[in-house]
Amino acid sequence: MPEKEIQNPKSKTQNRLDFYKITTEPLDVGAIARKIVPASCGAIVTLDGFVRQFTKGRETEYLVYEAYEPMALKEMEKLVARAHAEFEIENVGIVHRLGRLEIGETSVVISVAAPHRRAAFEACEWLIKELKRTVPIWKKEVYRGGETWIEGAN
Amino acid sequence: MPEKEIQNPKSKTQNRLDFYKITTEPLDVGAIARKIVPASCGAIVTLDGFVRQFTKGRETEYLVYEAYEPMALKEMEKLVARAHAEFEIENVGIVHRLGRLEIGETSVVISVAAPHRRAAFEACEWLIKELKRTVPIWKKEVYRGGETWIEGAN
Amino acid sequence: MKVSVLFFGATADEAGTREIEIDFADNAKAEEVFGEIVNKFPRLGNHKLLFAVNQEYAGGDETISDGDELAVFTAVSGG
Amino acid sequence: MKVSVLFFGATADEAGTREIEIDFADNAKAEEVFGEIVNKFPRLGNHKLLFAVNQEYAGGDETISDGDELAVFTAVSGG
Repeated sequence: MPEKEIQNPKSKTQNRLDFYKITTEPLDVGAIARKIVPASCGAIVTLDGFVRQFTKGRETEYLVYEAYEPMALKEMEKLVARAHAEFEIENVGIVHRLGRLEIGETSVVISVAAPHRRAAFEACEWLIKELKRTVPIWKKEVYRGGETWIEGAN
Repeated sequence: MPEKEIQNPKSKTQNRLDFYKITTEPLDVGAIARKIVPASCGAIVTLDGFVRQFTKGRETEYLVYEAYEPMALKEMEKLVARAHAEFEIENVGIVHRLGRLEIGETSVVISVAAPHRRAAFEACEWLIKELKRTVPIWKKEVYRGGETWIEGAN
Repeated sequence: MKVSVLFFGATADEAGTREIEIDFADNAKAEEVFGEIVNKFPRLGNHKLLFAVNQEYAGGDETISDGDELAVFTAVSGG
Repeated sequence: MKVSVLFFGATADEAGTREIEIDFADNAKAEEVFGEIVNKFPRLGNHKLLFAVNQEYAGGDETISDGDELAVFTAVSGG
């Protein structure tokens, strides 16, 4: 799967350091956070979601993530625009990984830079909640003796 | 200044992956978050605090951080114990850098791993607030034509 | 008119395909078109489904046009 | 008894030193000892001060013993 990336979109609702991306490559959490550092900000809050070994007592062997890629990027763009409308934040970085992920590997990173850390915490938490609700990405859990596509709650 | 580190303390209030450290070396945000990953958790929330270029309209040239080192480590240990008592979290990593820091360099990283991301967000935000209130570390702001030790609000 | 219909994850497994092309009467409503797709692949009915038209979530009232890209999938589970 | 007193940041600048040793009567209360230190370095009075005894925050009621490590500093500003 080729690496997909849209960076610095020209949309008027986007700030110049925002970026969002889906990729099959491993994610470097620190490097992603650093991409959104503006000189005026003092804090970045980052969520690093990764593959758990146990879910509800069952041992996962690995996960496979799949996306409706063009729609996922559109929904990520909308999310970033909504975050700017709702929170006093400077920049947002969102990267979701696709393909097979082993235990402990990072599946999603969301970083938010803001002048005040309160807004960065709030926006980061809101973004992961909304991403899990709206962005068309699915995970298949593969465990000993079977596999199942996980279906969201909404 | 020698690098200071206390890791895996034997205290009963400490979880085995907790760590806290003060150091004069540059901080690798992703590597710090990764140190606290347990197999049972699915989310890490990380705060990355760094040196702003502008504070209240004044341009900073650089900062110098100084600590009462043994007391700072004791206070960090207490903070971690209190975080475990107050929040449903698995592990905490806190690293504060000392010495001269340039614009954009990371001064403090706090990572919290938890089974549920809500607790990770809450604990991480609480930890930075408490660290800024209790851990004996001070910053001197150096700007064109002067320098001043910043005094906290408490 | 001809539309393409994409399936992902669980819906691709249930349909046994990731993409089909279907013919419909011009100006059909999204809900009719999606209803027909579910009839064609009855195992899709085992799932709570979401629908998209041209990469936007669809409520059902949308008018489908020739060449539109439709998608049928389960509630998302990224993150 | 002899105690060492540490200064950091602004208080080190105001005292012109990072550490001193002072003699006190045995079993002095922390508030008396710290009061004397501020008298010795009056410019410390320009600041809201915090005190520590043996690397723990001190309220003032603590009894100081020979060899204790005292510290005088301003409200912390790490992070």
